Amino acid sequence: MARDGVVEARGVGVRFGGVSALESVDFTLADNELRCLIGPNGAGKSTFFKCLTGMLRPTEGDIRIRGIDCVGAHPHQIAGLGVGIKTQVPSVMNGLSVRENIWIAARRLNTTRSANRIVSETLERIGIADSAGDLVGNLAHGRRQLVEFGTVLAGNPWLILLDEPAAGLTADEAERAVAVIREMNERAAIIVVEHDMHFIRQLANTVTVLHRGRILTEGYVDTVLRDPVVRDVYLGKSQ
Amino acid sequence: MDLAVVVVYEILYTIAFLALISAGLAVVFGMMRVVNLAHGEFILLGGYTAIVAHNNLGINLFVSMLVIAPVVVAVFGVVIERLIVRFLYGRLINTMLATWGLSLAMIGSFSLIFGTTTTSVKAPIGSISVGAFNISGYNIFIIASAIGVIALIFAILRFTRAGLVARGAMQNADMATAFGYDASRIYMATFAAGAALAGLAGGILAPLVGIGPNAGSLYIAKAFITVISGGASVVSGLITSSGFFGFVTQIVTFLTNSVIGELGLLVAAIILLRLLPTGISGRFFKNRL
Amino acid sequence: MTSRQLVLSVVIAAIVMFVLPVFFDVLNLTTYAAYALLALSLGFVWGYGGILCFGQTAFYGLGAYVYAMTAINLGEAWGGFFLAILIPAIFAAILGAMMFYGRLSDVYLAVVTLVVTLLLFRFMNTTAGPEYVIGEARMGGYNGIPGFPTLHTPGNPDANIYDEELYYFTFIILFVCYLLTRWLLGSPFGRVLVGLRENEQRIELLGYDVRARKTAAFAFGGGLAGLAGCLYANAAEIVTPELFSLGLAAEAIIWVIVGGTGTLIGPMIGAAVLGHLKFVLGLQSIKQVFGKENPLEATLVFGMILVLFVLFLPRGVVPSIQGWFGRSLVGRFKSGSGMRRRTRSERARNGA
Amino acid sequence: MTINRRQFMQGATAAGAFATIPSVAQSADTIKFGSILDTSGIFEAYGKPMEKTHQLAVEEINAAGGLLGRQIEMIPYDTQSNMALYTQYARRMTRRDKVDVIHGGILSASREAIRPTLRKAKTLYFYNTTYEGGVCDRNVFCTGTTPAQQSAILVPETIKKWGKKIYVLAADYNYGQITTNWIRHYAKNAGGDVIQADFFPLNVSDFGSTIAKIQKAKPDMVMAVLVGAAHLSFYRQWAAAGMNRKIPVASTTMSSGNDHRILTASEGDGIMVCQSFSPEADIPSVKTFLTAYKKRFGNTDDIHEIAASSYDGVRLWAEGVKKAGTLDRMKVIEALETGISYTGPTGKVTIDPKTHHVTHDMHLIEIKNQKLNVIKSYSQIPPSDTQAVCDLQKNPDDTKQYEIKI
Repeated sequence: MARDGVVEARGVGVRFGGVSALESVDFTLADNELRCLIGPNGAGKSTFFKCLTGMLRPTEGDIRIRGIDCVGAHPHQIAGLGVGIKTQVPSVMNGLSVRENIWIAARRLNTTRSANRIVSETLERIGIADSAGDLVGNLAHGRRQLVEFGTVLAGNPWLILLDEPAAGLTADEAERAVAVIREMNERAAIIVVEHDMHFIRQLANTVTVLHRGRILTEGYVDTVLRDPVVRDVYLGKSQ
Repeated sequence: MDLAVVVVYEILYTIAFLALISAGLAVVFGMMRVVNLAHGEFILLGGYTAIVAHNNLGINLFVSMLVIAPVVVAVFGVVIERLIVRFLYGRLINTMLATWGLSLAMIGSFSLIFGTTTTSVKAPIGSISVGAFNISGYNIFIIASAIGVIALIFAILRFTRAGLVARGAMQNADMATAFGYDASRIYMATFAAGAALAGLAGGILAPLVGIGPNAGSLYIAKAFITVISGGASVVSGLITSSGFFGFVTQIVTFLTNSVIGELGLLVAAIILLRLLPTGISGRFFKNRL
Repeated sequence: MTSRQLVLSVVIAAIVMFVLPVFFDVLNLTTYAAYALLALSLGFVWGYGGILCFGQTAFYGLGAYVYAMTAINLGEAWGGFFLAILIPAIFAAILGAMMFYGRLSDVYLAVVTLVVTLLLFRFMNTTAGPEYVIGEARMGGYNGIPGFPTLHTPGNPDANIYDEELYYFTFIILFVCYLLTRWLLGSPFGRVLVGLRENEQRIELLGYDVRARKTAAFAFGGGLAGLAGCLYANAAEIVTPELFSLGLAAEAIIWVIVGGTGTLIGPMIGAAVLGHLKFVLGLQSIKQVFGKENPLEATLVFGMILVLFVLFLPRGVVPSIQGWFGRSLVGRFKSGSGMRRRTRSERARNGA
Repeated sequence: MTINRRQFMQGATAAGAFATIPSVAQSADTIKFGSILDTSGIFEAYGKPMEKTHQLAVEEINAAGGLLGRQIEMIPYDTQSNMALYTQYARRMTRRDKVDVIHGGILSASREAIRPTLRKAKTLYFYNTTYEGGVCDRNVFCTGTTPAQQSAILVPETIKKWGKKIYVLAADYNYGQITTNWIRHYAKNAGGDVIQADFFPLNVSDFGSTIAKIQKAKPDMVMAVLVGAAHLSFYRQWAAAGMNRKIPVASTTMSSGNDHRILTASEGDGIMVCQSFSPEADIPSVKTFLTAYKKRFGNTDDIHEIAASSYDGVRLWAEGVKKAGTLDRMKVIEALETGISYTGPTGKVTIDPKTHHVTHDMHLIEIKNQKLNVIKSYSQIPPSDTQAVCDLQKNPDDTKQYEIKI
């Protein structure tokens, strides 16, 4: 099979009991692409994200990451390919310090020595070096989000999956997050699942709109958001 | 043929026994996600209450068993809920630890008050004959009680306003509060109901097995396994899992002996939890009663 | 751990080891040291691995039985000594793999571990008949196994390690195990393990195989507990099914929670202090002081201690003291995790 | 109450509460008598009266001027029905308290736990309980009854009375296992047959399915070798199923813990036992003993066979010390081996030099109205089961417990 994308999903569907959460989704992500997945609540964004990260096994279809069949793989196996994953709720180790959080991420593929070096670099990159020794549990929400970015970065991934990175961030923090994502995009392909239109506009890139478990449309963010069908989906919350 | 009747009877009795001792724990776990490890001692408290009420105060045995025992244990349950459990809601492991401590403290208190020998009352129902076999008539009463208890739980949860409010509060405490119900009182009432069921089980079982301070561990181990394996749905979990374990235990017991029967129950529990990590009802009766 | 810390802890341990026998009976101290090792194993598995094992006594009892039966068959102690570590560790690995690969967690894990120890308790109680024999060792059912060869100078089965020697030996083993556990926690494996306790999903999303790591940690804890059982067997000179009992399983939990989860030294101190408390409460003399109705019934006291600690000092004694005096000897990953785990289970509940 | 004070001091020093050391001068010239019994926990009903009879015997001896002109000091330990505490306390007694003799142990499990310890420590040991027989150890004297004295009478008598087919229910540890084999043996000799034997761990309290199985097997009688508080439920459930009117029950253990007084009259009536002691027996030495016991402890409600034989044990040991004129262990053993006798609550007991067991008077008893009514008495029955396998005169270094081969 020709490798024409980093992520290659074909006919992915997920059914819970009789309800379809996702139906025959085809999706391709190219090298170094930054793609936003948007859609109203219940559109299937998170379900699709979970399929990509191995947290959920699709009932049908085929998902390949760099050509490797990922259906049924465990999250740690997918992460082990060099995929960085950030979940919706900040998923950090509250009882450990910022440094320790990032060290654990860095140490997986590196020796202790180079892990220590990566930790220092990462702390600088995300601008959180001043609270390196603080317990993550004591940090404000936005800082915790940054720490999680840090753990994702420290693994030096070539593909990054982000679920609602802007949730709960202040305007300043969101800007910072946009900068971090842009920077990460220099080395990695990224999928961002997001709800916040403002944030997506700031990222300004290709978006895929999901609706009722299916792909509604794909295209450049401004074009898509002008599309009346998309506007209906977002504004007409009758469903 | 007679033997087959006796075997079926014993299986039904074992299922009823498991359902009775587990009902209180199932209510508390299913509704509140609290595992009360002092449940075995709650049962004993019911047993002691029934015995004292009947032997020392001369109250009719059925009244002692069916009314006084559950009421006394329910009151005790309220006290415990106010003093200990209410501070620990939402912290499953901490409630388990605290109630385990309570269980030890109750064992110690029982031995101080009642001594370490078993006490008992005489079974109020004689034996009946099935062909060549004599069986204890009291076991029929136990089977009937178990059916009654399950029907009662189901009816209250399904058809009464209190049951509906309770179910609602367990799903979403904030919502219930917003509708003007006091979630804290609902929790207290539910815990008291679980305690009452334990007291009832203790009262009913007192004439059969004899009550001693250390007997609680026998109940809690079985009840714990039954409830956890049953999963979070109170009624369906309770019925399926006591049915399953009662059947396995008794069949193994008749083929070998009662000790291997008990081992059979434990092994079955491990296999079951391995295959269905959220219990029987977590797999088959999700979000039902 | 720096070498200065190492030297310091060796010095402190040596002082404690030589001072204790001045005040306490060495027979009791030997038992308490074995308890402390059991507490250490549970403190590691629970406090650092986040695996609340209600049945740590399963491995403890297994270690004791393996030691006793091997010693009888070999006529000497050291084969049994090593098997008493190895077999419980393998058993824990198998059980752990079953649980962690089956994604059992929290309450279900507690049930399974408790059931396993009860299962062994029941089973060992049924082995009174002559058909239950391995080699020359009768399993003895309720009686247990008395009269097995105890530890001796290697190569000379008649030179028994007795009384005071046994106490020093047990204490040194305990200390070595403590150092080993600390070293493990400081290693990358240990750090990831602590991260795993804090947030299993995050560790998994970073690409670590959570199941394998938990299994390995559980096996390590099982080996420690087995060794504790072996040391206890040598102190008591008998093994009985009581080692698997619900009561002892509860006590082990109490030791750890009183001493403090998330530390290593806390559970050990908890075990020794409460072990001695139990001994004192069981003395005839104490009963006679209070007459026939002894209000200090040991189970009553232990039960109250557990309730009060869960309610008022859920972090345990040692982390609380550390909280008052700031950082101390206890290693860089200690960070009062009793509280923190609570927030985690709260989160788990909210998610459910 | 020197015992209490001394014990308290011990506990206090052990607890590290005070640093004062109890004055040793006074206790140096007393004889130290160690008593190790379960006086709390599930075997409390057995152990408490046994400790009382130890106390009674010691006080009586002291009141009569002591032994060798010295007072006896009793050092009691409560093993809390926990077998692991036996070895722990036994070693305390030998190494710290340095007792001159140890009496006690109730379950065979507890005896087997401490027997090797005491032999190694060269401390004389008296085990005074009814048991399964076969212990052959020169350091140990077993003054309770054995199967040759008990089952050898009970089994043929009940077979004669009720029929040949026996269903045995036994406690699942060495006592139950070995006693069951003896019952098989004596049943065969009497032309009967054990059709089935079921063993129960000591915490089993639900006998429902067992009762159904017994009915299926249709025995002529049930022989209960059940031990402890949980097993008592059997008699209740048996009566609740109305079986006490259909199949008769005999027991080797029934009245040892005064079970017949805990059960109601209708649950216990008709059960047959065989014992060396009955408070209802019309024997002068029994009456004397009961009077003394009542005077000391208020009433005799809790007295039972193994408490009576514990009293005998202390008395026999005292006779041995008197005869030896010293507390030296070997001298006392040799004095006891001359065949010393004592007449007390269980009638005349005589030590058998070859086995260190005791010849007993036995009574066949039927329980009626919570009383042990003697039906028939047997004089001076030897411990022939142990005699058949054990000869300590020939093999003084033997330490085995012999088990009957089936």
